Amino acid sequence: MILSVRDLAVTRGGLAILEGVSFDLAAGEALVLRGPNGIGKTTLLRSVAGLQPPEQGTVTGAEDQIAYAGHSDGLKAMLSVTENLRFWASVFGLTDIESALVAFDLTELRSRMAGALSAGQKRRLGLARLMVTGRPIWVLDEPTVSLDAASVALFAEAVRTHLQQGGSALMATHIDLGLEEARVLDLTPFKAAPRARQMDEAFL
Amino acid sequence: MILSVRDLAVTRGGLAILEGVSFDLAAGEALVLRGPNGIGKTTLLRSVAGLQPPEQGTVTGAEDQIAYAGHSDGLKAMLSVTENLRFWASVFGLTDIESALVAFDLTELRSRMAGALSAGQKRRLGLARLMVTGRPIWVLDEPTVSLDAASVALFAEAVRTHLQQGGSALMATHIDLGLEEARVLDLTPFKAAPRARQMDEAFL
Amino acid sequence: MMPDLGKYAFAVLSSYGVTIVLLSVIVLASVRRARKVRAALDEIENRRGK
Amino acid sequence: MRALLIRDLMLAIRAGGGFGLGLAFFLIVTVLVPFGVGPQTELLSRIAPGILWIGALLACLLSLDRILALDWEDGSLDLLATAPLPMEGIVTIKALAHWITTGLPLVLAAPVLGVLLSLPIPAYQWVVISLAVGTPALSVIGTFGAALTVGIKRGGLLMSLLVLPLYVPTLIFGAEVARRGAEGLTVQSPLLLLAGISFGVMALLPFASAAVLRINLR
Amino acid sequence: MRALLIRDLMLAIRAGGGFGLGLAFFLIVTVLVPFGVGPQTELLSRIAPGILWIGALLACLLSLDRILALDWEDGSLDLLATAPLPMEGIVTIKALAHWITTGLPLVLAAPVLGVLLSLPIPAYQWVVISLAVGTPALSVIGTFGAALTVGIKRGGLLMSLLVLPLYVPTLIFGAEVARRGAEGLTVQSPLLLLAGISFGVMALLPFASAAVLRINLR
Amino acid sequence: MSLWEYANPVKFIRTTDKVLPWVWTLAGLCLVSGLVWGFFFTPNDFRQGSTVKIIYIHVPSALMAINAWLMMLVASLIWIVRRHHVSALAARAAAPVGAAMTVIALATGAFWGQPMWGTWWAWDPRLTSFLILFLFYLGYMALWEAIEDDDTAADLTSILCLVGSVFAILSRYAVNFWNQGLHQGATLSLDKEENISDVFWFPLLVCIAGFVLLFIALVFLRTQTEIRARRTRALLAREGQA
Ligand code: HEM
Ligand SMILES: Nc1ncnc2c1ncn2[C@@H]1O[C@H](COP(=O)(O)OP(=O)(O)OP(=O)(O)O)[C@@H](O)[C@H]1O
Ligand SMILES: Nc1ncnc2c1ncn2[C@@H]1O[C@H](COP(=O)(O)OP(=O)(O)OP(=O)(O)O)[C@@H](O)[C@H]1O
Ligand SMILES: [Mg+2]
Ligand SMILES: [Mg+2]
Repeated sequence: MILSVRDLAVTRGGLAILEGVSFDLAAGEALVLRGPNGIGKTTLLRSVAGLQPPEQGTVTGAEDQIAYAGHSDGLKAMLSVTENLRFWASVFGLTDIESALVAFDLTELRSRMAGALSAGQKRRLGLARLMVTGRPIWVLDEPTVSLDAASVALFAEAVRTHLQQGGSALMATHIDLGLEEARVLDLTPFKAAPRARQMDEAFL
Repeated sequence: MILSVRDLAVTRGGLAILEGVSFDLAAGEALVLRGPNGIGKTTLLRSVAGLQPPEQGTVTGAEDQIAYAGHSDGLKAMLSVTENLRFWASVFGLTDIESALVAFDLTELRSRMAGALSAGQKRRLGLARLMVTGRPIWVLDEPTVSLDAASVALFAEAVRTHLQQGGSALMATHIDLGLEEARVLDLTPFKAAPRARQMDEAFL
Repeated sequence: MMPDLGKYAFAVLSSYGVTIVLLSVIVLASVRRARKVRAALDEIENRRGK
Repeated sequence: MRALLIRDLMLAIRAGGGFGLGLAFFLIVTVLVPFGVGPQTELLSRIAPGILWIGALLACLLSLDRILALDWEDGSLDLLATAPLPMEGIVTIKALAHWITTGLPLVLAAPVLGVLLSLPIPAYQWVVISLAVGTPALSVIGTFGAALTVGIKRGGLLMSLLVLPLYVPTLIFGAEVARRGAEGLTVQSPLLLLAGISFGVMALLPFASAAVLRINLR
Repeated sequence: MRALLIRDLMLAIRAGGGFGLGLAFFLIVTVLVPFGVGPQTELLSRIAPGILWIGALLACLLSLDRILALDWEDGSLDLLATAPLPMEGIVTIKALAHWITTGLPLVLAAPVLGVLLSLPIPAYQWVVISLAVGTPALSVIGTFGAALTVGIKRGGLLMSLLVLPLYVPTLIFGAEVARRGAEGLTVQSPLLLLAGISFGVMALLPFASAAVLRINLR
Repeated sequence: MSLWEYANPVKFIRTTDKVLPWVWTLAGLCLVSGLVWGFFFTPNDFRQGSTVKIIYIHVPSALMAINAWLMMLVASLIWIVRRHHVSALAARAAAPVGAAMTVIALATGAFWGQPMWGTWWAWDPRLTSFLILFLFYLGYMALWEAIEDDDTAADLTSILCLVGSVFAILSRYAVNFWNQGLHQGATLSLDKEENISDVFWFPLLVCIAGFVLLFIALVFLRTQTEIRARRTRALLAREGQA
């Protein structure tokens, strides 16, 4: 199980953002994307997750392998913590949510409505969702935003377990994730030269 | 100009969260609130900003002195960066937005719609808003979420300037703000013993 | 010159009036936008040419 | 205050919603009615004044949740509450912005849509006058409803239910003016009552709305 | 798929919106009509079948933006798109959930509200039958509109504008069935046509909706 | 040489630039002569009086309103199947023209209806389906405006155009079923025997030609404009602005 990205170029709002990005992600490996605000981490991750077609280049091995977690958590304020988790579990055909609750220390909050959680608790719930997807590749956009030190450690622990089970993780962040073993890829060199998108080239 | 909080107790969703919180904030001073997720930082800040009446205790010196920035930025996706800022400036009776744009490195993005900014760029705009309020006390809830290192430095710089001009700042955060000189207050010891709210006591 | 429109003058004249106005509006709007866009494009192409 | 008004108008035009929404909805209702009740001119012209009023009222009702809910969701309302504006001013401006973006276009569009419903000729002027006098009341009452339900998760529904009974008097007198106008009867007394409601509501309700909003924000 | 349906139903009931909203709006329209057009029984019973249909249609129209917009805003739609569900399935389930929470209650409520409008006795059964056959088409067409406008800032307005003309055939045949029923005429041919529209739309439109949603998500 | 070459934007602009002056001139000539002929030099109808003169604008605009939508449908299909940018842009360019034609047909119809039927508006099948067509135009244009990304907008509007066309036909049928007509039948159809006399017929033909030519000219011009706007954006993007 290898995710391999070759010569990827992505656009946003009609502008080229990144180009020539290539990397591989083997089983058991974690890769952290870094780069200043607005360099295009979110856009790249969305392309890898298949939410946005890349302008150029290829992403192989991603099809139906990816669990994506973006800036927003996809939680329903009026469903309880367990109901939120259980829904996502059954979408992915799984049933066990206990281990995810335990891993992110949500057992005490289990019957609380998601709307009544604090910022960090919401985030923990959003991350717990990853564990009930059963997908091998986690694609995470700033996963530890709003988390305190203890929760960051929980997160790091969860990622490590996932890696040991043969999963892999691709993450964008600005802050420490507590994962020293992760490879780091700085996106700054891949900033696209100003140019039009391919689809506009007919007009040049 | 001193903000002084005495024996404050706050509630959320009918439960006591924090109690016995007291601190002073002098001109030129910065105070950082810390504590694990869900301890009640957001709730405390909202009480100080006057958005939520405290259950007990007093907040003095806050009336019309506070610029508040919470978890969400109060930006309108369909207004441009300058339009968003200019609106808040004129609400507070000011007109100059240039220095705020410069301080948070938004000059290049000035005519972009706020909805088309990246997460960190949105956050910068949310923080730039503080500078156009002209208010002396900044009350900030996790201000550096999603910011890269350079932007955190910009933020620290802006806070420092604000302090030098006699302002003060009260901030909640889990991560480094780049402000070594700030006093830190850990909220963990103030966690309220499980009890009902005062107003519920009549029923006990 | 003017034909005798009888009691229907209002209907006929306003029909022609509305039509002429609307056609002129759409034509003028199209032409004006064409000019503006063309000018903008020319400016960029010339700047690039230099 | 002016800044707030300008921003709200700008948002209404740019982000859609406000400006077009009410008008579009008004159009939708009037166009659908003939499909529903059938194309007979005589029937249509009998119900036309009432339908126009109901259409205008529904259009107002629907655009209410934009008055405050959007500002609540993105946190602007918290910030506005800590800004140096009196809450009464904020709700008045919000109601004014709502009227300009919803009520006024409705008044102007009513005669055109009247054609589709074969509104009787003498009724045109009275429909317009009654709407012009009545829609400000709808906006102000609506702002009160929006303030009551801001921040509540099932806000939209609850608001419609709360506002509906408050709208009834305005609707009754407004439609009465239009209907009497259509039949060539004297309209003086319902028109006076309608104006009375409008002014009374404009003078008093903003205080209630501001109080309610303050409670809701904490 | 079942999980999605159950979640949507649960949300509709709990977060209000879906479930109550349509019904409340239906109620509002029917209650307002007598205030607007006046209380004469004979007039009301003539327009009753049409008004019931229009009320049902508006109630559907209004609840449409909950079908997809909420899931878009909080990021659930992105996550669903990466989940192992076919997009056609997602939109079908969404339409089904919308029908269960909006269309079905409307069908059940129509006879009760018919009383308020003095609906003629023979019309009751036909109003219910025509709504039962027609509302699924409204939900499916509405899902197409919602998919078309998801993520657009001025979505709500645009969606109403886009969906309205698509609703016209359903409304015409549906109201025709109800009206003929009220007059005791034969209803066979409009009813067959209505059923034809419903089935055609259910069979074909989900593909268009899924295609459109995929385009919008990228 | 295939027809598809004209789907290249540059080629399209070059070709239409050559043709456009001619089309404009012809359109102007036909329109002016047709309308002047119709307005000044035709007799009044014995039944309808001078209102027959309205036919010279009402019928051509009604024809073009429908044909514009057909053209958009074809262009949308071409975009979906072959992904030629020019055809998507041509569809976009045609919509406002079609909408204007619809408004003209509606307005002249209303002015005509007042003396003839004693009412500005009646829920006659043909009138009603025209109103629905107008709503389709509005929705289509609004959708184009609302979406920022050009190709996404092209994709979505094409699908809307396809679905809309099906529903437009359905509506037409539904409306016919729903209400009996008040409006004229098809007097122009060739297979029927002549039921409109030559005095009215010839100026009408000239006017129809004028409207068709005007439509072509406008669509060419507006498509060029869209292409240029798109090119401007592409160039700006290449320089890293916008
Ligand atoms: C708002 C009102 C009206 C609308 C929307 C309208 C619309 C149309 C349409 C769509 C056509 C058909 C073009 C075609 O299919 O070939 C047409 C043709 C025509 N209309 Fe109207 N019409 C209106 C009112 C009137 C009135 C009041 C009259 C005269 C009494 C009239 C006389 C005609 C005639 C003579 C034709 C040509 C019929 C043919 O040869 O096909 N229209 N109109
Ligand atoms: N609609 C748009 N039009 C133009 N530019 C856009 C649009 N949307 C986003 N951008 C730009 O695209 C760039 C990439 O955004 P993206 O969200 O991928 O950045 P990011 O690396 O995730 O940043 P952050 O760390 O702040 O989250 C940003 O510079 C942003 O301003
Ligand atoms: N409606 C509610 N009912 C019950 N408890 C609630 C409700 N809303 C919030 N809480 C709880 O109140 C506590 C305080 O929340 P608050 O948002 O102030 O925390 P915080 O310190 O800001 O956390 P974070 O660092 O995660 O942002 C949390 O434990 C939260 O779960
Ligand atoms: Mg990002
Ligand atoms: Mg918090």
